[in-house]
Amino acid sequence: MADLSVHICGVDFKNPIIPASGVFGYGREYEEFYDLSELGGIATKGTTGQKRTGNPAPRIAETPAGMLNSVGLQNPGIDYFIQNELPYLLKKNTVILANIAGSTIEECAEVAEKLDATDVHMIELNISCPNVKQGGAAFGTSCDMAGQVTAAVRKVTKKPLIVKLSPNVTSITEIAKSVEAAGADAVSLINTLLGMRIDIHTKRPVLKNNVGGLSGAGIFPVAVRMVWQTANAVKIPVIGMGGVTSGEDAIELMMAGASAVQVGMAVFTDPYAPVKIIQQMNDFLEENKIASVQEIIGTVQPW
Amino acid sequence: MADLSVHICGVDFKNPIIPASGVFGYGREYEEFYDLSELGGIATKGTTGQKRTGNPAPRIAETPAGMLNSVGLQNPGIDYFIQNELPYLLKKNTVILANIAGSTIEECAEVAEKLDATDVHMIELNISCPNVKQGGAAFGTSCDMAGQVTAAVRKVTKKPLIVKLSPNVTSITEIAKSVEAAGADAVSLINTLLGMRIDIHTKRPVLKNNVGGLSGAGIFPVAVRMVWQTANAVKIPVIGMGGVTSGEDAIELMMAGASAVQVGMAVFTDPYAPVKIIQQMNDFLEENKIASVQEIIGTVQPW
Amino acid sequence: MKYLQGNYQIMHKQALNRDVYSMIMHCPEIAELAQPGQFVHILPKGFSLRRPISIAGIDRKNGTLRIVFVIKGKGTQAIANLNTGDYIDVIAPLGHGFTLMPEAAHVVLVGGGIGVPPMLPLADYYKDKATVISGFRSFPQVILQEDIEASGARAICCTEDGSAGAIKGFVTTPLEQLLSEGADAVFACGSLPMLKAVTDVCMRNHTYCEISMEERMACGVGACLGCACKIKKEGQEQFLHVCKNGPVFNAEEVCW
Amino acid sequence: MKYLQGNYQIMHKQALNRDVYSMIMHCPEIAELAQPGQFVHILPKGFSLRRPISIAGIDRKNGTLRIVFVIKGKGTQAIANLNTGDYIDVIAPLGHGFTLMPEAAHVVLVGGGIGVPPMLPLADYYKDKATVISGFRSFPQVILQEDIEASGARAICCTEDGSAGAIKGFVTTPLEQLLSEGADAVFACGSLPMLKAVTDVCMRNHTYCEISMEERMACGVGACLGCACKIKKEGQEQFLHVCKNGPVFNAEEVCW
Ligand SMILES: Cc1cc2nc3c(=O)[nH]c(=O)nc-3n(C[C@H](O)[C@H](O)[C@H](O)COP(=O)(O)OP(=O)(O)OC[C@H]3O[C@@H](n4cnc5c(N)ncnc54)[C@H](O)[C@@H]3O)c2cc1C
Ligand SMILES: Cc1cc2nc3c(=O)[nH]c(=O)nc-3n(C[C@H](O)[C@H](O)[C@H](O)COP(=O)(O)OP(=O)(O)OC[C@H]3O[C@@H](n4cnc5c(N)ncnc54)[C@H](O)[C@@H]3O)c2cc1C
Ligand SMILES: Cc1cc2nc3c(=O)[nH]c(=O)nc-3n(C[C@H](O)[C@H](O)[C@H](O)COP(=O)(O)O)c2cc1C
Ligand SMILES: Cc1cc2nc3c(=O)[nH]c(=O)nc-3n(C[C@H](O)[C@H](O)[C@H](O)COP(=O)(O)O)c2cc1C
Ligand code: FES
Ligand code: FES
Repeated sequence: MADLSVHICGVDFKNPIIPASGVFGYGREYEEFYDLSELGGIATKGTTGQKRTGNPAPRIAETPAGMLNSVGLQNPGIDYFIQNELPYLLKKNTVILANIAGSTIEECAEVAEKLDATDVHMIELNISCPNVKQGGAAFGTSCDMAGQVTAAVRKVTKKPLIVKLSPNVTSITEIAKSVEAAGADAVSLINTLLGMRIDIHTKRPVLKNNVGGLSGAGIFPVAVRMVWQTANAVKIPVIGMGGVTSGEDAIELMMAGASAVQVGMAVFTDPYAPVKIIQQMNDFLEENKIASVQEIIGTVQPW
Repeated sequence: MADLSVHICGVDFKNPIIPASGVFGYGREYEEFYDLSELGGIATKGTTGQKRTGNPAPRIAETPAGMLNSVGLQNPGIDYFIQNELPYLLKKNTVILANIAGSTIEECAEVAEKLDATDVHMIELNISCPNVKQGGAAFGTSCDMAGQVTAAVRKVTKKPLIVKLSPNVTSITEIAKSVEAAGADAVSLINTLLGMRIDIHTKRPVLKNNVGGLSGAGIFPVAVRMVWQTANAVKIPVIGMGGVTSGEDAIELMMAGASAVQVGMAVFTDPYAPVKIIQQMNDFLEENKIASVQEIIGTVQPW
Repeated sequence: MKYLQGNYQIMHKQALNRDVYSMIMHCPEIAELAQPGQFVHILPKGFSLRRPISIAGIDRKNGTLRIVFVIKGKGTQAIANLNTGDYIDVIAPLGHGFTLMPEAAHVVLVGGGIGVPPMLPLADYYKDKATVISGFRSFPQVILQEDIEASGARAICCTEDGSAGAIKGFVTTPLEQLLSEGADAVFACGSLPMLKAVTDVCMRNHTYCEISMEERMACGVGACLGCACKIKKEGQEQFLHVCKNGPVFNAEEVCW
Repeated sequence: MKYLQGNYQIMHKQALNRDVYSMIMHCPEIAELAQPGQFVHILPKGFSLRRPISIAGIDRKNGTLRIVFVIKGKGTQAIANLNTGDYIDVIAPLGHGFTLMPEAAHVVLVGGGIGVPPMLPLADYYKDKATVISGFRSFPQVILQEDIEASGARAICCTEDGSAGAIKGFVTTPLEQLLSEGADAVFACGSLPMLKAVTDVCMRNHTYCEISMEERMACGVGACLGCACKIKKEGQEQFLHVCKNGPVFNAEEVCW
């Protein structure tokens, strides 16, 4: 057994694999399949100040080697989360990343402040959800706004703060540097690419929201590139994601510079994907006689 | 037989399908398979002022539902193109789009000026090649630069001028509006997304250029979204591309707002892809009793 | 709720007509748990999203489940290409099924087209206490009438053009008739317009009605919130999820 | 250059060892055109890029081509999963093959590992005027020695560990020996280090040498400029393309 543990912002992960925010709910549904303690961590569904109903359906569209979603930030609100979901999750012996979002800087700060008073391990501030009209995406696509919202959240919490970045930008490294300067302890990337599908028989967009977020294997090369660029641009740790479906993919993202890896829609194809990926990473390390997964982080040798 | 003809910037296309720049060379290799006159048009390999050798190999990497390339702008230079390739192409009874690029505004203008003196039908100015370090991509990711290079080329040619846009931007509509204002007669999109793959056994990027352009079915949803957004933002025609592999895909891009469709890497999977796509478009139109393909352009009904 | 993921062998495959296939798979653990109205979430090979298909038969003795599906796109085409002996990747049983009413004297099951198959497990449960109204476009689409009769339920078949079955027209005609004679409940599956019409008839006749809804799904287990469906509970509209809270909903609570 | 795309039937499939497969496909039009050193560009089902595989046998009489390949990744695995009777999607014959020298008295063919198969059509051409040196890591990797002997050529087999063949060590040892005795030309295919070593030996012995190169490909026909290979012609370095100008190049002109 290779040593799979990683350490990010002072938090110990038993392995680097974390189901990504939005695909895993609060973990309950996947407990039917395996013990949540097998996971390095869990990123919870994005939580906002108040309960939100999300976008109308259809919210899901299939695409080649991927999917679009326009769930939006459907969630029961931070108070409900803290009372009814978090205590349960915190018993699961895995790192909990509370993913948060908001339409305004104030909302993000309010949610973070409430979490600061809990035992949650890390806060993942999503400034990149493309499915919320009132500002969500705007935070993630402007250096200035990204910095401001990060600073506001930083002010109200001592928890390790991960800022989750949007790939729908000209320069992800500029945004990353700006949230680093504003006090982020880590960045996670990539969120979904903005995409669209049209049903040619009805001439209607498949998604009721018209556009949605593209995830899945098809975007993996974009994730590798952005993780590599970002890891070279900032000093804080990078958590990588986007299209990971195998242990090899996870290894590749870590070589590109990720300190841990989130697994998103692969969970839909195979609910066991996260635990299989952990096993496959171990197999790769053993075969290549690498004692600890930490040895591979950022080891890509560019030409 | 449905009427497949389209008309863009005063140029008549017998059908909307055009093999994309860079995948079809100057057409000779595909003449072994079919008559080039079956195609709506041909976009030729990007041509620069002087001969260029391109990037070192490996230049190709496979990705899920797509590929990366880092060919760079390998080409024999504009003079050679005009003397040795163009006359041959112009005999083929199809619309020729001369794709051009350059490291400087002056180079782009010089190449365009030389083409202006030929019988080529259209000029496609690529401001988006991600594989050339000296500026190519910078043109495409800044509104200001995109406008400047478009204006400079506009000044030296009366040929219909298509500007080919990069998807690696925060707002493709801003760039589109800026090249429209600078005198572009049409825009084409999308060029490739910037991506990367790493060989985890050697820890080396698969591409010698480290990063490359992602194309193929995986990026199709991004293409649909950008074509839709751009067609709604500008008054000039939009030529769509990015991951088209079937007649249905081409119909979908046209419903999103494209007046014609380019077919890129699908040609590698199946050299007959462009002619099969033309046939499939015809079949769809006939089955749905649509007399002319022009009737479907931009007909998507957003929710 | 308890469900499993596994690769299960196809024991039997049959084409019911040009586009509709019936398959029986050997999955004893799942058959043990399955309830009428639940569904299986099938991964066609090479795809990244699964396809939800209703359970059309539960045989606990033989440890098998049956599904009946129409080829709609590439995913169902890929499933239809599987043959007896092949393995099929499913997560099941999923969702909240139809309410089983052991005390009921007479229930009406209404299926439209490919909505007929999920009525079979209900017919097997209610037997001669059930009347199954099936509606189809035309003769070539008619399926499963012998299976309904074999369950002991009464079968009423309608076709829009009268080319088959006792009734020319929509399922609502015999439904009105039956409800006027009295029924404890109606259970329905079919197209949205049909479900809406059935709900209207039931509400007018003050008959309890449950309907099976469809929505595009990702996870199938209630985690991704993809399959939202607007439901009115205690006067409040909210997004519930077809895969977990449904697919079967109280017809009165659905916001159309 | 003339080439075709089509789906051709596999007439014969054989495992040469755990990872290496031989397949014979019926494609008369292509067999008619094929030359030693050319390749076929195969589309594994479900992939978007084709895989280049050298032609390992040309049988014009029976209208067949042979390929021999090792399972390297997912694409070659998918091809290896095909069976006799299945169809395989190929574009062929592609590329510029080895120079055929009808006047030559003695040529040496050098294959390393999976570089041995492309030597077979040359052995069939040169027959007893050819000596084929094959190099392998160890006994389990040794392939095609009977085929070489059946062609009439002389077969010299080397293994690095001496576990099989007449020679323990690298192909360059017998090659030095043969060249010192005189040969009109050397044709080689194998790993880059092997090709480099063979080229060095040939240049030192002033023997004309052609080598078959590999590069990652997209189109396979010379259109996309993907498979660049640096070649020095008349003192000038330039990027030529493995799929069109090669895969066979004059060894002296290759820039390593
Ligand atoms: C709870 C439930 C039970 C169902 N039971 C049956 C059944 O018993 N028999 C049967 O034939 N069909 C049933 N369906 C519909 C079936 O899921 C779709 O026909 C199927 O997913 C289409 O997949 P495709 O790849 O062939 O079509 P495509 O149109 O290519 O599918 C593209 C995407 O859209 C989704 N999709 C398309 N249509 C539907 C739909 N109507 N509902 C949900 N997702 C859809 C697909 O799952 C896929 O993700 C059921 C749907 C639901 C939600
Ligand atoms: C002209 C030519 C002739 C060849 N002849 C043979 C032969 O006769 N027998 C044989 O076993 N192999 C041969 N090869 C190598 C063979 O093409 C690769 O082993 C194969 O493409 C690997 O595909 P994969 O999907 O299994 O591996 P993966 O590593 O999963 O492939 C990923 C991508 O890299 C490409 N790739 C990987 N390795 C190579 C390589 N060495 N050369 C070119 N592309 C590569 C693949 O085509 C694919 O696009 C030849 C290569 C060339 C260029
Ligand atoms: C259905 C769905 C819902 C998502 N919801 C959220 C969310 O609430 N907050 C967030 O930060 N990211 C959300 N994401 C984005 C994922 O966390 C992840 O960044 C993205 O899907 C890319 O990873 P993948 O390709 O592995 O899926 C969601 C993704 C999906 C598919
Ligand atoms: C090998 C290769 C070379 C390319 N070269 C050029 C080029 O020279 N100029 C250009 O404008 N686009 C070039 N492109 C981009 C394509 O024209 C097209 O915009 C892109 O591939 C997306 O379409 P696709 O997904 O259908 O391939 C190239 C693409 C590929 C795959
Ligand atoms: S499909 Fe994920 S919640 Fe229903
Ligand atoms: S692979 Fe396209 S030029 Fe060789």
